[in-house]
Amino acid sequence: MKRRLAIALLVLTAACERERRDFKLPNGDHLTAATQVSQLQPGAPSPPPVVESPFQDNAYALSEGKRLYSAFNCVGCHAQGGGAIGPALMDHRWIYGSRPDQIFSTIVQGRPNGMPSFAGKIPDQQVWQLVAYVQSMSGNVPKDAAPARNDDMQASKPELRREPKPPVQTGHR
Amino acid sequence: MSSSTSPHASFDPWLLAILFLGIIGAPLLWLIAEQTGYTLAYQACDARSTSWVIVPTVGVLAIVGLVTFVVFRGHRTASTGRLPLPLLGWLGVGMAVLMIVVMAASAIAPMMLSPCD
Amino acid sequence: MTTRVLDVSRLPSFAFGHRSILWWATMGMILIEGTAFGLLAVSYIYLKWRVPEWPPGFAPPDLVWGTVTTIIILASALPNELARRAAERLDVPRARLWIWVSVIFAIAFCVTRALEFTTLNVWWDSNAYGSIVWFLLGTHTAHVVTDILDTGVLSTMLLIAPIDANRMVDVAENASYYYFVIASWLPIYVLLYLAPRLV
Amino acid sequence: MLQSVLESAGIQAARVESEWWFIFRVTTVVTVIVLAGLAVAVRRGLRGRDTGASEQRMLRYIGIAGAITVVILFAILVRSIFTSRALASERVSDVMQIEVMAYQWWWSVEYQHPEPEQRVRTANELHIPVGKTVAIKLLASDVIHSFWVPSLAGKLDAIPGHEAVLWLRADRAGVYRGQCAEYCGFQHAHMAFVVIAEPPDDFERWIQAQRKTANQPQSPIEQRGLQLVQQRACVMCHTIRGTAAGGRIAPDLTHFATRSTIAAGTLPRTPEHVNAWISDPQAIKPGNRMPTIALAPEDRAAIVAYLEQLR
Amino acid sequence: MSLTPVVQLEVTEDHIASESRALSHSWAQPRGVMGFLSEVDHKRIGLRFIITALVFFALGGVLAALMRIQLAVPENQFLGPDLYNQVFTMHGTTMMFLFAVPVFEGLAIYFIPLMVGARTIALPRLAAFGYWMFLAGGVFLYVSFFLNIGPDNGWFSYVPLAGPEFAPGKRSDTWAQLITFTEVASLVGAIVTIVTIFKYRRPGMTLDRMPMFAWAELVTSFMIIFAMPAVMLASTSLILDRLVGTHFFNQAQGGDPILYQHLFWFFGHPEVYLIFLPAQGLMSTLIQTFSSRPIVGYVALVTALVATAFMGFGLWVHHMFAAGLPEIGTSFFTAASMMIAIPSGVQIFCWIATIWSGKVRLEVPMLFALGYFVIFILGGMTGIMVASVPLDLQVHDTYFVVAHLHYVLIGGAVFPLFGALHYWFPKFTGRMPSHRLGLISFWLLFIGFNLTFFPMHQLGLNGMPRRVYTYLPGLGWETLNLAAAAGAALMALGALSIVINAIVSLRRGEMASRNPWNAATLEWSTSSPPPPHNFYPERVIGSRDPLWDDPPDQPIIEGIRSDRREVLVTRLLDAEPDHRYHSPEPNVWPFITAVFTTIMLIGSMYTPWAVVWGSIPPFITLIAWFWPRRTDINDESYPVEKARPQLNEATGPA
Repeated sequence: MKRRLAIALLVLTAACERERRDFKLPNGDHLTAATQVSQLQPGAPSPPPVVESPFQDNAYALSEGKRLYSAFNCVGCHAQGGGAIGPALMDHRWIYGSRPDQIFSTIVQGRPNGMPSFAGKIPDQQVWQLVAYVQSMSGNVPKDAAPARNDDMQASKPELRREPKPPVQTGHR
Repeated sequence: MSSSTSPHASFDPWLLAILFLGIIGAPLLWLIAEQTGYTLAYQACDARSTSWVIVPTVGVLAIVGLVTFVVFRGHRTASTGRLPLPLLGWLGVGMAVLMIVVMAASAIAPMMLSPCD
Repeated sequence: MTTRVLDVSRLPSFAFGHRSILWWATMGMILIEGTAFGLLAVSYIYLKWRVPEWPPGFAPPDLVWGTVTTIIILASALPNELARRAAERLDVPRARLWIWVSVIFAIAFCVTRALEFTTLNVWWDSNAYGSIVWFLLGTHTAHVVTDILDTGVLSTMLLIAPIDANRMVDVAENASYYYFVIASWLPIYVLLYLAPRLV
Repeated sequence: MLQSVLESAGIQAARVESEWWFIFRVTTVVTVIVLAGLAVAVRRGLRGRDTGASEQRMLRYIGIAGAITVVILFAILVRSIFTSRALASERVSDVMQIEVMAYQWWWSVEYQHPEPEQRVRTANELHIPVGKTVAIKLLASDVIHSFWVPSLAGKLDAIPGHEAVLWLRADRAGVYRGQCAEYCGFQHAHMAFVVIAEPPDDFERWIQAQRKTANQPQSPIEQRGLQLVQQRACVMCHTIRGTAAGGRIAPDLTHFATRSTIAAGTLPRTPEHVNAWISDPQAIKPGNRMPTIALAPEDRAAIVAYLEQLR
Repeated sequence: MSLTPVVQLEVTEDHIASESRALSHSWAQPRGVMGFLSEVDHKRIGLRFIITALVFFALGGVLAALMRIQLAVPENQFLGPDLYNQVFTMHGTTMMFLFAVPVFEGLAIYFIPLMVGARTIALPRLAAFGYWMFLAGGVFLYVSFFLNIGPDNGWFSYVPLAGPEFAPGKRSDTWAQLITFTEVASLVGAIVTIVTIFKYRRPGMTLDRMPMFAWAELVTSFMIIFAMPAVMLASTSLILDRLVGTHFFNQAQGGDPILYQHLFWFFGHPEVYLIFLPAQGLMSTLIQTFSSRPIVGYVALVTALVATAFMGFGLWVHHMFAAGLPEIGTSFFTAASMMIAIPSGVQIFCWIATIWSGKVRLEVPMLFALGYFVIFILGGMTGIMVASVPLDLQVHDTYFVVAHLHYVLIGGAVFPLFGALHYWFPKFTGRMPSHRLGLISFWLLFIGFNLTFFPMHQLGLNGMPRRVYTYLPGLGWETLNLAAAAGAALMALGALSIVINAIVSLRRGEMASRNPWNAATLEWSTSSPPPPHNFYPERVIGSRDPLWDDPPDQPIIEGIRSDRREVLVTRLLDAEPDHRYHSPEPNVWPFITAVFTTIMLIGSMYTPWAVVWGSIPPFITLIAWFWPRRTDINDESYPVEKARPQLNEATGPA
């Protein structure tokens, strides 16, 4: 009986987390970007810091992320995730790391060959929403929180119907 | 066609049909007239003439008028028939007359308004 | 002291047709689902009427499997009618035979219906046309499947369960629901297959 | 600040107001008569004096009352159709076109003009010349909203995928407040706008001023403000013509200082309110689309100074 | 020689006593938890419907109080926008789907068999299944609400706000699934009511001798049957758009948000009429009893009911006048919306005539009926105002409409309902409700209602839109909203006093006789509360008001077996005896089917595959539900050859 209660509790908390809509989020660069530039380090390689994307299973933040993705014209280079000038975001290949903090630093610092730096231009809270949405484009967020289709032309399957693609660090397109 | 289970004969199907024509037929005719009028409103604007709406409405109004006359005759025989025929008779006449009033009301607006506003 | 008594003990304990309770319950279901199909058809026409070209940029569904399904559905009315007549004569072996035949017919047009889905030339999420076509066909298929399962259970009941007159009434009323499944298919067939080609 | 159906300032609202008073009087009289009849019936019923009344006679009275009801309803119906027809006659074609696009929780306003550079983009405020009919083309960019300024005309829904045109004419100069009337999400309550009806020459002066690009900041604090606006997050969403800010998903701030309210009619535009709004928009309109930006107080003061001089 | 002769027989006292005992035994309800779950006694199912619906009414009332507190002062911080949106949507959804329709269905399931003189309801297991689905839907909605997944897009949940793009998370799906639960419950209730009225009426009760409440429930049930499919399609296509990516309402891919509005309001407007039509039947019942004379204009009242039902289906576009549809098209609906006042007017005139020519006793139910007159007439007048397009464009989606809908729904349905609950309290419980407490609750509700909702007319005209979680100071709305908040407090006290009245009278109310109000309809001819088999001995009906006008020596109906649950099925028009039918025995499978259907429906919110795999358990439990058990077999026709002699009677056209 206890096990069933635990499962039920788990399901309930997941539901609460998915439906949270808090608008008053503190805004500051409290999560420092942790991308390692050099591979050299004394002693054994220290394990990568585990940074949880704060919004990856919050439905409201994911839908905000999807709205900002087109509002800030990310579609201009990444299209609807299939990629154009910019690399594809809905496939399993990642060039600069698929961890939430790595995506965060990619957006904030910008990347060579055209990815602009949005430091100071997009507040952190919205960057984390974009990070969560980018994760959902390759299906790596819980299905019940992922955004559904837009009221626009149907470019690709809505995020909640995409099969999760485990990320592969390829280092090139 | 009296069934042997009960002493009373079953009701005359034709009379029942006429009465139900009033009870159910008249309102259905009104609903159909309303639907066609609503859909043809777009056509009336395109063709710049409200006759697209007036003609079907008045046409169905005439049919309902005919239905009312038939139901009234049926009601006359039903009023002396076995229970519950009198009630069904009055119900048929009441519904048919009310539908005439509603359709007359619906016909006013298309006549007064211009096609496209 | 004696009082007047209306003695009803010699009345039958079952009845067929619109005198039976089950007929009215089935009629209720038919009215509900009939209204649902009517509104679906109106939505189809509403969406069709909004766009100049229908189906918008897609080929209309191929006629092959749709017509085959329609023929089988119409043909399946025969075993159904025979099952109903046998039931009303309380002729159990014949009723059992014809109800199983109608189950087989139903399974047959379920198979052709599956093939029909493959020839729709559109997915449910490509556009509003695809959505309403899949919704219409899907709803009717849901009715076909429930009717097969329902008739299948009834047929196995005739095989292994004790049979009294009420079972025969069930078989007879099941036929009337079956006629609704057939009757509701014809307008859908016209809407899905013929309307895009003719209008 | 007028926002009442019963204080009409435009021809459309005036016709509807007269229709309201007509139906109001008729229905009040009918209600009083029926309730009086009920009161008499209850009194006589309590004493039970008329238990012998013949059913036929009562049915005849009911028939007469029914007939009177039908006549009254027809009268109200015909009067309503007359009003509709009169309103329809106000829909003249070649008038000034204003395109109002409803967003989630604010209104973008664009004065149409054949040459693109003559077009004026502003937000949450409409200036219209007194006495002249204006056609407002209503569009919705996300969900269904409803454009409604009670003192001038009835409401009309802005539905995505549909184009609706609303004709307005203000007969008296004044400031008329309107509000979104179709539930559209968190801040449906604070999605107001203001219609300012002014004499035609004032209107011309206003629209000429709106066509110019943003004027250059003079004092060092205003220049610091302009620099900050172009460096920080404002550029991602707002447009200030003549500067690097070109985002189109938020109100156009080129002539911000000419507007009387901020945040879609929620607060009067004073430096303190603008400062409070920039520091924490979620406190004023929780759930709205403007994020809170980490800004030092003096930077915020510089931005406010710059915005206040955008005449 | 007919099969149902009227003979002179010796009917001794002990024959009646032994038959009653046998009937009580064969109709008894099994004890214990299994007995509770396999309930088929229509009185228990009906009572459960009513009590559960009243609990949801209380919950809806609490939500309304929260809203009024938030709106009492401008820019109030009591509820944030997100919570307020959930609260007002839950208030609307609870009141419309979990209270208004089910409470009248509960009254129908309880009283229609009693009023038409039947021993039970037709298809009792289906009615039990309907109740469990209703209960499951209500619990599902409120658990979701407390998990912050409560719907937040209004009780009609317009697209695209409730669509895939602008309603993240599962809130909108919760609303759509709740519609599935409650529509199954109300459709089942409708079929059950129609079949009972058509086929179970006691011999002698031809159609024109049926009580008015039965007419109202019959007409309402037909409206449910034709209205519910529209909301089935609206909610199903909404949830398909959200979960599977179809494009019914996506204007960029050929869909249209207006299609959703048409589909919803084709159901929406008949829904509000099927809420207050049963109340019109209650009004006729209360006024007839407390004017102690048969209702005046029986035929006119029946015609008015049928007319309101049909015309209810032709008005729905008056909810969409502001959507910019062509004027000529909407003028049809203006005309129909105004003409529907004719049937309501005729009904009011008939009731006034009945009161005029009757001997009126101002009991509490009569007071509630008079409250109906005052409030419903005002609601009807504002209804005519919003029927005119130009005026509706000014007041649509404002507090004027909120005032109108509460006047017609609370005035039109809740006041007659409270009057009827007071009127039938002795029949439910066997004890008389307290007159004094009844008076207190009536006046609290009446004054509180008008204080709450009359100012809203002015608020609407002053430009206050509907569903705003707060408003700015300085627009002249403050005092009116404060008055509404005070009125809401009074109404809460009124509702509380009704609960107190029920609890107090349950324990200390004086014992009720068979017919405490000296009413005319059949439910007052049996004991209060009625025995499991409702009536014995059953007398043939002789007139429209059996307890007043029937001669005492009407023939007794004998011959229906008392050793099993048997009912007499009669013909539709003239209620001539047709055949005897074995009413289904208590069975737990409807409950289990409801449980598995609930699991399937909730699962289908998270993955479409839940519909495929989730439908297997309900199919299996349905087989168990219908599989003939030993007790279900009709021994007069088993084996089938025994039924051969009855065959030609059974298949005759009748």
